Amino acid sequence: MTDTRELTLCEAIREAYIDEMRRDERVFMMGVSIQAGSFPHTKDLTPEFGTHRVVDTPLAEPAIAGAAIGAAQEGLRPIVDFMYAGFSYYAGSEVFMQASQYYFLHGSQLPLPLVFVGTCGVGRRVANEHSTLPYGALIHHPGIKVCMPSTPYDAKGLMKAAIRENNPVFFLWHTSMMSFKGHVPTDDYVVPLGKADVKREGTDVTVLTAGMQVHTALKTAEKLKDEISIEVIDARSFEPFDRDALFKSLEKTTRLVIVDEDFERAGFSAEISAQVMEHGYDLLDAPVKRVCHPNFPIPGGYMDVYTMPTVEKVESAIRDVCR
Amino acid sequence: MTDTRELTLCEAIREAYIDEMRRDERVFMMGVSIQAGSFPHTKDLTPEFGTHRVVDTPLAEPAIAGAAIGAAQEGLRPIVDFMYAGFSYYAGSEVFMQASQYYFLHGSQLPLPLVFVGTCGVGRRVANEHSTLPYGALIHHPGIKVCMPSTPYDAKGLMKAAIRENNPVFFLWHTSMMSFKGHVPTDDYVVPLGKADVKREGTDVTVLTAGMQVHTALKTAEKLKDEISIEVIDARSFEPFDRDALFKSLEKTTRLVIVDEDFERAGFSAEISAQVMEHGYDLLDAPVKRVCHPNFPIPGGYMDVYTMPTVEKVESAIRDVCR
Amino acid sequence: MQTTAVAAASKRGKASPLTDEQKILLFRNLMLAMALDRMMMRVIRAGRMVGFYHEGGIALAPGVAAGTFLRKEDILWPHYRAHGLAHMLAKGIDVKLYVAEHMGREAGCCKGRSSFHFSFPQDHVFGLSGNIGANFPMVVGYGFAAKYKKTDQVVMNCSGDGSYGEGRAHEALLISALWKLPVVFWLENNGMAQHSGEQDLFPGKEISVLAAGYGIPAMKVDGQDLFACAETALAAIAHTRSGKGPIFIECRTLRAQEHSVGNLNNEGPVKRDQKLMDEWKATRDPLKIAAARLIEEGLLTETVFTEWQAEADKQADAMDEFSEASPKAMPSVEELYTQVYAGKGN
Amino acid sequence: MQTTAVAAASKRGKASPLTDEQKILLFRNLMLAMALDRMMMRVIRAGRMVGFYHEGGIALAPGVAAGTFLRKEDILWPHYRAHGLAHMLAKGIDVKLYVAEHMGREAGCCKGRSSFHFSFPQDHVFGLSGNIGANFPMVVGYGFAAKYKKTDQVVMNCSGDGSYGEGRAHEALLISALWKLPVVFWLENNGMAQHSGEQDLFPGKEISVLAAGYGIPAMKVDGQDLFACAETALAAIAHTRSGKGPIFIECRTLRAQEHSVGNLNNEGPVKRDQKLMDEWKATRDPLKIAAARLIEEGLLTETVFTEWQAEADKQADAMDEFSEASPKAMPSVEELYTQVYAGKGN
Ligand SMILES: Cc1ncc(C[n+]2csc(CCOP(=O)(O)OP(=O)(O)O)c2C)c(N)n1
Ligand SMILES: Cc1ncc(C[n+]2csc(CCOP(=O)(O)OP(=O)(O)O)c2C)c(N)n1
Ligand SMILES: [Mg+2]
Ligand SMILES: [Mg+2]
Repeated sequence: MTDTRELTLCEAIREAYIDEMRRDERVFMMGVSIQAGSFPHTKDLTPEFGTHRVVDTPLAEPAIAGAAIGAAQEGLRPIVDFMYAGFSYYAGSEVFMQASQYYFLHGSQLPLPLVFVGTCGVGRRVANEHSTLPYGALIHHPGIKVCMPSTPYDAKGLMKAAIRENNPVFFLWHTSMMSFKGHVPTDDYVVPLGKADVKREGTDVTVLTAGMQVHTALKTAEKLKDEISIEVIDARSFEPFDRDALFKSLEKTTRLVIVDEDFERAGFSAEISAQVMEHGYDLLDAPVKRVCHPNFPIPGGYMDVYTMPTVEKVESAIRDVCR
Repeated sequence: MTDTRELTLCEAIREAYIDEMRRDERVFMMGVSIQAGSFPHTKDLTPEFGTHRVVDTPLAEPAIAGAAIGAAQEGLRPIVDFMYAGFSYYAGSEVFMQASQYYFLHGSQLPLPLVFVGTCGVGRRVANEHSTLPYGALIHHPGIKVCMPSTPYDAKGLMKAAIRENNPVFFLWHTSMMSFKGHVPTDDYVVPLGKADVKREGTDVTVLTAGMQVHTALKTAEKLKDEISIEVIDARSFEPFDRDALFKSLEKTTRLVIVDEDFERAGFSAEISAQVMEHGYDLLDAPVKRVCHPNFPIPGGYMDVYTMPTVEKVESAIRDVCR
Repeated sequence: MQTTAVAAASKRGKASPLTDEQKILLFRNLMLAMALDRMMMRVIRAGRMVGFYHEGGIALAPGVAAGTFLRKEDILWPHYRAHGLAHMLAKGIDVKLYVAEHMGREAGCCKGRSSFHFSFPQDHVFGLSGNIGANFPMVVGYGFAAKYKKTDQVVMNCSGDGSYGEGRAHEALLISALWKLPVVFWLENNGMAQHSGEQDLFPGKEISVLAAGYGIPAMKVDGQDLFACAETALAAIAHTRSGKGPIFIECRTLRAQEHSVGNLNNEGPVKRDQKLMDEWKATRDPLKIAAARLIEEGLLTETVFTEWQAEADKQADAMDEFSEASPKAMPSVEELYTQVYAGKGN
Repeated sequence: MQTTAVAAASKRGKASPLTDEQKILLFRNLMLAMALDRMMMRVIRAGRMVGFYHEGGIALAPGVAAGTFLRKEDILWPHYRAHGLAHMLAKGIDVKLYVAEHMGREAGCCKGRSSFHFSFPQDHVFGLSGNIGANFPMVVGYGFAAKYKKTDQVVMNCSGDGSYGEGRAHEALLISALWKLPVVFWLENNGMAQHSGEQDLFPGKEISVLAAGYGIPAMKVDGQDLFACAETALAAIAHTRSGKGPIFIECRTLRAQEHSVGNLNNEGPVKRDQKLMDEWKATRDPLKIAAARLIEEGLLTETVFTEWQAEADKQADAMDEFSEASPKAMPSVEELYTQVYAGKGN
């Protein structure tokens, strides 16, 4: 049996960094103000690893994103922290087109092991760039893997998998979960990219979600437990997506609600709905429902109570598919 | 009756520019090497409009995209030509987040009338940045309208609508259609954004598509005409999308194939499939099928014959939904 | 291609081009700006603000100077520090609407939905952005529009040293110089960006040396000296308004507190020296420096200072009260859906 | 912060640091580069190329100079003009595999799928990109990796004047200077970007003046003078290899033909002067200039020139034949799907 302790989500990510930087000299990190720790996951890493492995950069997202590609091509394993994932849009070409496409376009010869990191999420009332969850946009562009944890356990395991991965990975974490606590083993483990996790078993309806919204789904399941048996699947990675896990669940439940904090239009949920349409039509007893951010920019102020997925909205979608 | 002549797609766009620049002093254009005309739609505009209205810029996509926003805020109506739409990824933040979101975020006070223009499309064997069709990514980000013509008639009408529109519009055109000819009226007309067009009527299957792929769909319909009656709907705008037109067609045909040259995952087709799932489930007699670019980067070389939607692939999808 | 180091104007005494009225206006603007900054700090500490606040502290003289001489039709992009309140009030903008915006109120200048990424279009102020450096592409558009429309509008483009890391800064400098756009590149250099010190941000000490590469004239000024900043602003505005193209101003200022409320205050892995920051507050406070000068010149007494200070605090508090009195903006999703696109074009 | 205008070395005659062997190597590299350029033009005109080709013409001396003295482990980002063939063959890369790539063949260096956005990872050449200016962020990574791994690798970062419009250039200059990265910013300035002339691209004439803003030393050189370029390359490589940080080299060269095959040849709305371009070809051809010098120095005769020329043309033709002999790369969608991700990490 492995020891576990309670860690926050950021502490868990930080532990992954420490483990992997100890294991592998080629791993290093860059970002704006990461040495101090603009977020706690990079705090106090320089005493052990030095400022040459935990590198503060000027504000220049295209350059640091491209530097990750260049350094990876020269044999290193970079982690580039954008701070807020929304800042990575400055490096739109490097992230969406170059990092993701060079391996394939260059004849699938030279692996590009690199990790982009960014925090995101609605609910802190700070609007657009400080909220945008870029996974819908990211997965549209082939060649980059994308994940987001819902627990400290998954955070550490996914980050370790991302760092060991031989392909670009965008690791997202939800800002509101910075201090979420959970048990994390001290022993080495990874949470493989592309493996979903059943966070709660159920038989009537499947709720597919990820990140912070796993908790909304779990709360809803708890609330409705005497009425409807809800299975909550945490996608954990958006790409590769674990369709097998989803379809296995649908075979049992025949009903699906997708809860997605990102913009609804042409996002992750749309893709999964389309896949179910194409490959799982006969499994369904009701059309798939999406609960997403509405198709307008993420406002600041107090409007998030209406724009985020909530227990009420998820409940109503569940009742719809059960009708 | 209005006079028409045969014009190429680029000539039709150019005519829209001329009309609208004559109508409205606030309309101007910027881009890299547009005065010479890196493509014919901007050729020889300076004799009439001067180099102050048809402005060559340094290579600096973020700046010219942002300049469009700034100039629009100061009361002008900019057209910014990115040459290839893939180059606009350098301005990821300006295009996906700023142009699209400022109107809403700033309290819906100040309209942002601006047009981004870019050519795109698979099939010229020039790979990624010179091929990428960004409409899937664009429509994921709320606040920007996106259109692509399939004929010179639509090109002129959509461009005129885009220039007169009080919101950001990304106008895409397919590079392979540069010299496509078609009848274009001399009289003033617009093709409204958000209005699809039935390019061929049919009763058995609906094929929804846009741009160059309208012609693939039409060829397929012609090929199968003695067997299957195919209705071809040209979306023309991806956002706003004309769902009414689609559902009207589905009421008749009950079967849908979407043909989409952009990446399949989390793109336009996924969204439409999900919408049909949610709002048109009962209309369907078979699951929706997508024929898209596979989920890998757009290769150069001769592989496009396998990666583009073709008559064969569309036919096979049609036969699938008719089974 | 000239780099002029402007001698701190305050040393030139009566030779200053500033009138007494202008000095007093500047001084009272700074007083109000600092009062507002304190009020905003109280509001965020009390948990009544939505979103961030980045304290201005003793770094507000450049902003006041940048704003005070602008005309209504001049375009201002305020530095995001202290959320541009100093710049905007100096330009004559009714900033209580922006205070309300920070509190997510219906009375907010953007209906409470912008967080602090607001806009006052009627005043030719179009934002702040969540992405630092977003100003640079936009000012190219403002400058272009001014030339295109043949107005003599000036674009006052304020931002920090951190923002000059972004490539977008280069693009704006280059295009502004190439097209001779009326843009003042007003750099408020506090030697810090978030938790990084200047040694991690720029290879030299003076960012204004970049300007020479584009043929843009540059001036440096002590950002703690309100009147020196103001004289430089006057010169910069006159330069650009006369059609001579862009100009680059580097105001050297200080960050005497953490980056934003509730944050660390490090330079890289090292905690910043609190004693030094306290010393700055004691000796480099621009309001105190300006007050001493005005007293010396017979334009101010201790009594008047106290009176004005009380007035400024009252004004600031009134803005808080105004905001609190307005309901929290909470339109429904249905209503928000009607707000995505502007209506009919032309 | 020095800007040294290097006197054209050819004028210094025997004082050149180049050995006779080096001169001959450079000369033959240029000869082959120009032969390849002609061959590529024939191939694209015959409709046998997939994608674009951008003729090098009389602008290939800087590329040859940039490549010739690099070690295998040095990183080269070739200028995209003439698709970097000059740079790469000079570095000793087997460019026939890249010729085959242009023809979409299985023998292509990237399995025929990269269009011209290729890579030779084993030779430390990682591309060209469809987006001009994509080199700048990447070279930061190469330079960083060299320092991190404590190698003495040099990064030769070649691109055109157009690319220096992009903000990414600023970011690379800034960070390279800040971190003292071993990057040579090798600018091949032909005063044109696509159909725009330099008056529409940069406010001054010399882009290298930018370097001073970052404290990066800069040199200028006549890009038609192969040996002058080579001497400058040697100096630049020595500078960066010794740990002194980045250096900026501006080679002034000429575009004597249209931007890319089948394109207009305008400067803005105006057609470029064909007579002037013909004159350049007659009087400013770097191969003719270098040949005259070698003949003067007794290192070359007309006969040998003709012999070598024939050899170069034969080599070029052989690359075409090699490529034509390889099957068109047409893997199925199923096969391509297996190529998106690299296998197991570590
Ligand atoms: C594109 C982008 N990168 C990083 C950040 C995070 N960030 C916010 S303010 C700031 C520091 C900016 O420094 P500076 O421009 O010098 O202004 P100062 O805070 O020193 O007044 C940083 C790094 C951001 N908001 N946007
Ligand atoms: C980001 C981007 N913008 C525009 C283009 C179109 N384009 C291709 S080459 C070129 C000219 C580049 O000029 P320069 O760097 O000076 O090289 P030259 O062709 O003069 O050798 C342009 C504008 C592009 N490929 N990428
Ligand atoms: Mg600063
Ligand atoms: Mg050039």
